[in-house]
Amino acid sequence: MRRYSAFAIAREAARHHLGWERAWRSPEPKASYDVIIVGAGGHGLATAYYLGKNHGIKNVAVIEKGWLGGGNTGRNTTIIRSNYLQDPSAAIYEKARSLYETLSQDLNYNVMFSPRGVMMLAQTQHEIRGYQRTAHANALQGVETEFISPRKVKELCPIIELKGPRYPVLGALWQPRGGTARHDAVAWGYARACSDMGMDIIQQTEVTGVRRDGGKVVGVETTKGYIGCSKLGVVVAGHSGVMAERAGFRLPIESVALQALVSEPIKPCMDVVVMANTVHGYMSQSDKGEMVIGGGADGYNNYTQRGSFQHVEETVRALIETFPMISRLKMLRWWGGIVDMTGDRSPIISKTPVENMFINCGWGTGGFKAIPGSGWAMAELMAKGESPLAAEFSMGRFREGRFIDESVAAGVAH
Amino acid sequence: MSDIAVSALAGAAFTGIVSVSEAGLRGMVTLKADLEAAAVKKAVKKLCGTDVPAVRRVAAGPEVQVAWMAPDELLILCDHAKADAMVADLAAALAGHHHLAVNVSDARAMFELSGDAGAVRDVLAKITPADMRPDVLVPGEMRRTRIAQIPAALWFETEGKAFVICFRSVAQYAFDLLSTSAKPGGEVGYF
Amino acid sequence: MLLLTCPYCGASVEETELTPGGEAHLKRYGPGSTDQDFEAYLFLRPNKKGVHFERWRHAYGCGKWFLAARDTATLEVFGTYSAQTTKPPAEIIETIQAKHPDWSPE
Amino acid sequence: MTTRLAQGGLRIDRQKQIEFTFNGKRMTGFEGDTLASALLANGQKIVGRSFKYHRPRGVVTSGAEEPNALVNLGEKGRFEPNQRATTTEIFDGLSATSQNHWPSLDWDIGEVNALAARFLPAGFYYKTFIHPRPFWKHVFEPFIRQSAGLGKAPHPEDRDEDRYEHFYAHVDLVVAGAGVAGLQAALVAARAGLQVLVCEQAPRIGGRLPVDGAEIDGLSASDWIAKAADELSGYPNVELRPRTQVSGVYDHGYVLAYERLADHAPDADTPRHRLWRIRARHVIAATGALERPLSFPGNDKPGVMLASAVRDYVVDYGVSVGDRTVVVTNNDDAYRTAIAIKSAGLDVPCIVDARATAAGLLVEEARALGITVKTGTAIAGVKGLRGVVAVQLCAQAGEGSVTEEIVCDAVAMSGGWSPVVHLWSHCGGKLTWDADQAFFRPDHARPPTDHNGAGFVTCLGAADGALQLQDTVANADSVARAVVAELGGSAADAGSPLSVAARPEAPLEPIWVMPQGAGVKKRSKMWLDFQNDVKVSDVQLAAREGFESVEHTKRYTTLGMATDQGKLSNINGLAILAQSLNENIPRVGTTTFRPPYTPISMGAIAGEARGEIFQPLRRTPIHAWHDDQAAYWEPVGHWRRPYCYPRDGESHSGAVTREINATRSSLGLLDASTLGKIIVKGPDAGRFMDMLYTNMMSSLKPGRCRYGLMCSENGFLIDDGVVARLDDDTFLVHTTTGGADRIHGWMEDWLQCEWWDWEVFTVNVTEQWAQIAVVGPNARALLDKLGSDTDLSAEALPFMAWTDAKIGGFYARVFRISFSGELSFEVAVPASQGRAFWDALHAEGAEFNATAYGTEALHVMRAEKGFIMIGDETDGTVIPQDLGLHWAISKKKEDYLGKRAQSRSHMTDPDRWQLVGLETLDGSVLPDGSYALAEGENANGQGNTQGRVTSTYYSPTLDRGIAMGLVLHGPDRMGEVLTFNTTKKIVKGEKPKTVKAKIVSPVFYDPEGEKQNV
Ligand SMILES: Cc1cc2nc3c(=O)[nH]c(=O)nc-3n(C[C@H](O)[C@H](O)[C@H](O)COP(=O)(O)OP(=O)(O)OC[C@H]3O[C@@H](n4cnc5c(N)ncnc54)[C@H](O)[C@@H]3O)c2cc1C
Ligand SMILES: NC(=O)c1ccc[n+]([C@@H]2O[C@H](COP(=O)([O-])OP(=O)(O)OC[C@H]3O[C@@H](n4cnc5c(N)ncnc54)[C@H](O)[C@@H]3O)[C@@H](O)[C@H]2O)c1
Ligand SMILES: Cc1cc2nc3c(=O)[nH]c(=O)nc-3n(C[C@H](O)[C@H](O)[C@H](O)COP(=O)(O)O)c2cc1C
Ligand SMILES: [Zn+2]
Repeated sequence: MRRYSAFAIAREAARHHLGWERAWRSPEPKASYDVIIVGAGGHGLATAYYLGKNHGIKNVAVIEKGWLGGGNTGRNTTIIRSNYLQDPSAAIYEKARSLYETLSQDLNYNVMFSPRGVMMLAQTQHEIRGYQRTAHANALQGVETEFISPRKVKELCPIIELKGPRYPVLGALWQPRGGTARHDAVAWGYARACSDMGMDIIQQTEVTGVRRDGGKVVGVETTKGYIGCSKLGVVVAGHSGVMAERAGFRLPIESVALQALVSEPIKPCMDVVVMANTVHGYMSQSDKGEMVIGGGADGYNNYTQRGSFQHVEETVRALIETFPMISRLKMLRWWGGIVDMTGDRSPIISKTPVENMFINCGWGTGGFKAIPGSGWAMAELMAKGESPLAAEFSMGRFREGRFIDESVAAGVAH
Repeated sequence: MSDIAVSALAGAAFTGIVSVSEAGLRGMVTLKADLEAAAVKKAVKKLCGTDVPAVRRVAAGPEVQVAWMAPDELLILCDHAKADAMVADLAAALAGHHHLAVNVSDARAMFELSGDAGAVRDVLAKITPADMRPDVLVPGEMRRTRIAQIPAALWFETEGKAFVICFRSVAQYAFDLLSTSAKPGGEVGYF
Repeated sequence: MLLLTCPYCGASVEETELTPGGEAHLKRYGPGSTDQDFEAYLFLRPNKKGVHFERWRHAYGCGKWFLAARDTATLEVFGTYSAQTTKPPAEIIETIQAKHPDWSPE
Repeated sequence: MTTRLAQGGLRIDRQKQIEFTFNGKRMTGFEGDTLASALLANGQKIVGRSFKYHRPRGVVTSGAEEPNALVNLGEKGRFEPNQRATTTEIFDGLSATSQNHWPSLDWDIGEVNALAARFLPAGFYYKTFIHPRPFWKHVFEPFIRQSAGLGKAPHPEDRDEDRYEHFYAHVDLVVAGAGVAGLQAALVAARAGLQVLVCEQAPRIGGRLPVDGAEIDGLSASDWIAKAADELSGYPNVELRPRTQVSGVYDHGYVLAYERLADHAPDADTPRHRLWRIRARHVIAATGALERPLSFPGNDKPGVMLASAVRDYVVDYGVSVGDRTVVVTNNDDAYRTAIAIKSAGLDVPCIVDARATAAGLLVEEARALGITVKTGTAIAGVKGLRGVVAVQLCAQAGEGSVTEEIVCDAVAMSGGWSPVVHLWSHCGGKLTWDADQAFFRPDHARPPTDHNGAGFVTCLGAADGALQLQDTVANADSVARAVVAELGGSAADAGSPLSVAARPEAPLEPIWVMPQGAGVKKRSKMWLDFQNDVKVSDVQLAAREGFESVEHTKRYTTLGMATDQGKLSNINGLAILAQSLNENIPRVGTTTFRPPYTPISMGAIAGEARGEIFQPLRRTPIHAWHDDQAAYWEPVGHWRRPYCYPRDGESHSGAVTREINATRSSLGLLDASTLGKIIVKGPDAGRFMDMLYTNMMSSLKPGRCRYGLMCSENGFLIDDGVVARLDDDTFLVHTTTGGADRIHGWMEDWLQCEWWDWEVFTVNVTEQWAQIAVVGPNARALLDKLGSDTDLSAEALPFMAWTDAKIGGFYARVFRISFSGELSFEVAVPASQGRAFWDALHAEGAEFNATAYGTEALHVMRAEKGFIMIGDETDGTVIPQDLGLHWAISKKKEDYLGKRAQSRSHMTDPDRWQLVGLETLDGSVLPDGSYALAEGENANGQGNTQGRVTSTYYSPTLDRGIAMGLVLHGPDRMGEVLTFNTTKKIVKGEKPKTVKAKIVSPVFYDPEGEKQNV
């Protein structure tokens, strides 16, 4: 792989950029692989990447029914933070966040990780207590976070209306090294690196079945025919239920639409990410200038990538209350994604009832931030059969009643 | 001591595209029972002077109105001072018959909208997803729905005269909402 | 934005007047049931891409729960019916099969 | 030079002059002008700067598809960035400034980007700015952000001065677009008696017809339109709304339309925007077609415009875009522009027609007017920096060697037309590629489907690919009849088809690059996306690098992601992509069409919900009194409860302390009206209550109260409260403030969906009652003083009993329950008398120093007493067993909601943390939510813990900090001292600060209950 750099660009400029090579190959599938990953979203590609990088497993295919990165990875509001309450969550999200810090260098691809800071506004006494609890937990979890005063909030984000009137801002939980990244670039950077390791990324190919032999996975049926494998990792987010059915089991997951929207681009006016959970809205500004806004999830099962208007209405209403200056901005585009919601709203990284078949799903509304950590843990689980980061996220927890509930500290999952 | 009883907004009023006014205290009794049961039909007839209304209808007796709320629920509208008596009478009339009758007068607020027939529908259509077409929500039919962010029951007594019932705690919100919706300059001229 | 007909009011109402209630026809498992059955009852869902039976409450209306048969891939609604049933009624099944001949209830 | 012509201009009223400013410069226009036409009339050629290279940009279209002419509009509370000049009607006092440049529109530093363009190809930023690491955040990103973005951000402290509203409409048919097709469709539907809502985004109906002209039913274009409008206005079943854009089509026939009421008249006292939320049985998209640019080198220079736009400016606005305009085209329609220009007395040096031959009536007419037509010809380059001064011609077939140079100051280009299929596609309608006419049109076999599984959107007229007027009209008429028939209207009454006299046109020839053989140098000067600066070479680069999916290309190059959403650029772009991949266009496909059709204001989306009515605020009957006392509010759900009542100069904690001391020493009053109250009645009520609560409720005697716990089916505590048995088959359930509606819904859920054969009715009577807690040693004294018709003595009404009573003349229900540990009566009176009763209590209570207390005093007092609080001790992960509430969990019942769940391995785990009391050794107050440290770290390197604080307060009664918490094996470790962390922020190298606390009983005050039982 020819490395990217300013010099490379200068060199190419001289020949009108005719010399750039493909970012990733698009090969025909081989008869079989050591490992097949289903789903070329961030989590699937990261899993493949760390299988190769950390465990030397490179005879890997990543099979994608559409275009790589076109799932939720390609349609999320890119908030990255790790100040979660529960130990297992904080561990994997912080692992991910710290990997993001150096991801551009690791991948030689600028994923534009921007640790501009994330704040979650406290607008009720209950939220204050919840966030102070989180802050205490984070201190022990090694996550840098802090409960800040309204004054500091206004300093960091001048466009906020502190006085409410309905819900005055009483403080905020602030993670200075949280931020955003260029979502597409994360998928592309991993894909390029995987391809460079000799892995096959096979797009426009749907996995339609899981072939088993005595409870053991031996390969997958696809729209391009049968492909063998000794281990299978299913990382298909919203379609996890569909894939589980094809493998003969059920998951504690329901797929619903989650929406987002962007305003027309304007000059920089917001340097941090703000989440206002009392009124249900969050916003940040992309490098291109749009205000990136996340809406709520629908309450009904849906595979259409279109959501219901009232969630957008509620979100925009909430954000105008929080950031009155957006009232005269315009919504440019509005879309949805299919998110995989588990029974406790926490992810699953787990073995499955089918031997040698692993699943990574349930990231729901908040898995973009987890991509590197999740890939790291999933790869370790698939390579070694266990991973400390993944241990608590096994499917078994639902049977034992051992939940990982993040909603408790007035937190949301994004 | 109903003399010291006050409604949520003490009759607040606003006039814009249409006039909006809080209708003051109104007696309201929720009756839950099997509406098919003869005993219930009889009791309603006797105490309200009207038959059990058909689905979504409001039946008007001499002093009392009876609104269909659900397959097993009626709302009886009467004089505020007579609500407790109404409950007692129902209890007596339905003794031994499974039912629940309770005074909910003070849990509610009621508003009257009056003015040009079309304008009243316009004002409501700004805040409710319910179909306000005159041939759909005909006078005498009650629609339980939402106005903006709160539950409400709407019905037209006649064209140009509508009532809105909501919970007492949000009476101020409902009033502000209706007034905003009726604010001059916001004429729609659709209905 | 979904539009469903409440079988009790007979009114066709929009999603914002309803609250969704998840999978329909779940069999409750109480004390004495196995861990498997209990887990399945509380958590494991078919989560079908296609025909789906679900619960809705006419929360802003008559307050009644009702059930709907809906296609989660097209959002087509095959019908709504009483919540006091343990399985989809025959006419609903017919309607579905008219559209999807190869479909059959589990 | 662009200028106003001496006469002409269908839309403008030359009698009505209007003054406005652009970049501070005073200009004038006429009523009917758009800001774009007025700017052109004032000779303003450059109106903005492009996004990436900051290239000078001029007006390129005359409508919603405009990518270039975006301005900052208005000031202060009326300021708005990125306003499209081509759809902004001017009004007196309008002030606009151009965007995305520094220091000025004409001299923009950012233009260096243009010089460096060669080093800034698509996606360059992914390939660089990688080292050194901190530079991205601190150097590169700020720079990129500054040069990106378009309009100015509104000032943080400015507040929108306008109001907005919604409107719900239910109709048979929505017709989007009132061009000839839409009007004809509306007429057909109206005559057939359907309820029709016609939405036209423009201020004027008629679409392209008035400008293009034609004879319909023997009438001139304008006359026919007037006649149609007149007939429509006669139908009660038809509503026609100008300035109303159908902005999105959604599932189940949901349609959003965006009505701009006041943008053109800001001083009118009307809402600025009205968002229509429509339920339609069917949607007709008569949205027309949009003209495409041609990709020739320099096609982005100010002065290069769409041919239809040039025509519109001349005919509609009487504006000339240049004295000498070269028309370049691959189709006949553009000849109309040449003819229009010529007829306006302006010069057309030549028509550059890429087609090998040009014949047909329009061509003849142009030639007859003396216009030279150069066929097989292309534009090889455009001369001029800030505007066109000449074009260089070449053979379309070749690589672009210049054959001649033509002096001109404007270029009118037409690459053909694309039907506006957005509304068809929003909800999943599929498209098919029409190779002859070179555009995507609706695939009638695959429409978007509604709740019945039936197609519910139909495109007609140009939107259906019927471009030439006679086809447009025929298509509109027949398709409309079919739709009407489907909707049950009678096509018989639909009136007779229209007769059109129009001139047939020769087919166009698809031209994607001009000249066909252009080398990379030229291709890097051919603009596809004028706003985002995406060029032919960029799309080809994306293809080369493997971004083969059109969705990848879009995201890699940002093609079509600008504020115009690629209305001009997408088709050209994907044609180029297809070429580079040797794919055919339909296989490459389009990107996803998403609403809104054009951007809509956030204000309109929020509608009326701002300020006071942002959200409902629930008020108790006593709310106003709290307000008068300047209560410090605490939001609880949509309620607002007094947290405390600070007096002048009093701190919140000071107030809380005073309230507690007054209550414990004499008398406190609490407005507890928000507590949930639900009546549960019926033969099976007892049985039902036993399922709802963990403890036995069926055994409760009428007249008595019992505290109970509710769990979710998943085992976790969800609510608690006191149950009173009213009579044999009636219970009154008290829930938490937040719980009332939730728990009532929960009850109905079980009754309707699981135990529907049980005879139980429930009613939520929360708001029927004002409930007031009369608390403290003098509580009974006060009630006695008010006078009660019922004996309230300890004997007659012992702790945990209730009775009806008449107190001070108020009909009341009195509960002997206590959440504070004091002698306490909770008295419920009808809400309508709540305020009066509250006032009476204060009046009579004065001698006892009756003191109103708020939620914080309530919380402290319950904590002193060791009572748990839902939301503090519980957080959704806590089961009653964790809280030492075994006494409230019936062993006798074989079932209750949550029982099965509580037998799962993790819930019976003896290592679950248990509730205890905590006392710091130094008397200080433990920090909220702090954790008890344990030895070592877990597998992920996180510090181990053995417990946490669930609630913690300063107790005025004990004058020290008290707390409750969940601790590993807590109850067995009384007296043990734990270490809690007090730092909420980790500082590298620093070890967390801590405080020591002893494990004690959670009951800090009056453990024997001597005070409450008196
Ligand atoms: C609107 C929205 C906003 C969000 N905001 C945030 C945020 O701010 N921060 C955050 O951290 N997270 C956020 N999320 C969540 C985040 O986007 C997801 O958790 C994350 O992207 C999931 O990545 P993934 O790789 O698991 O799934 P995806 O990116 O969806 O990848 C799954 C892939 O599997 C493919 N696939 C499915 N079935 C098959 C099959 N049978 N065969 C082959 N391929 C198949 C799909 O095509 C898809 O490409 C948001 C999500 C949405 C929708
Ligand atoms: N000869 C050609 O090559 C050619 C090409 C294109 C168009 N035309 C001419 O264009 C006309 C086509 O007639 P038509 O009625 O189909 O299209 P039209 O362009 O005349 O009218 C479409 C109307 O829809 C409105 N509109 C578009 N999107 C909208 C939305 N989302 N909401 C509300 N309004 C919206 C537009 O403002 C316009 O008024 C004919 O006069 C035809 O001759 C000719
Ligand atoms: C962070 C972020 C920023 C975006 N910014 C833009 C934008 O500036 N312009 C645009 O047209 N779309 C923007 N989009 C939306 C995408 O165009 C697209 O709608 C989204 O990725 C979903 O894909 P789909 O609409 O093709 O289904 C953005 C999306 C994300 C996640
Ligand atoms: Zn109903």
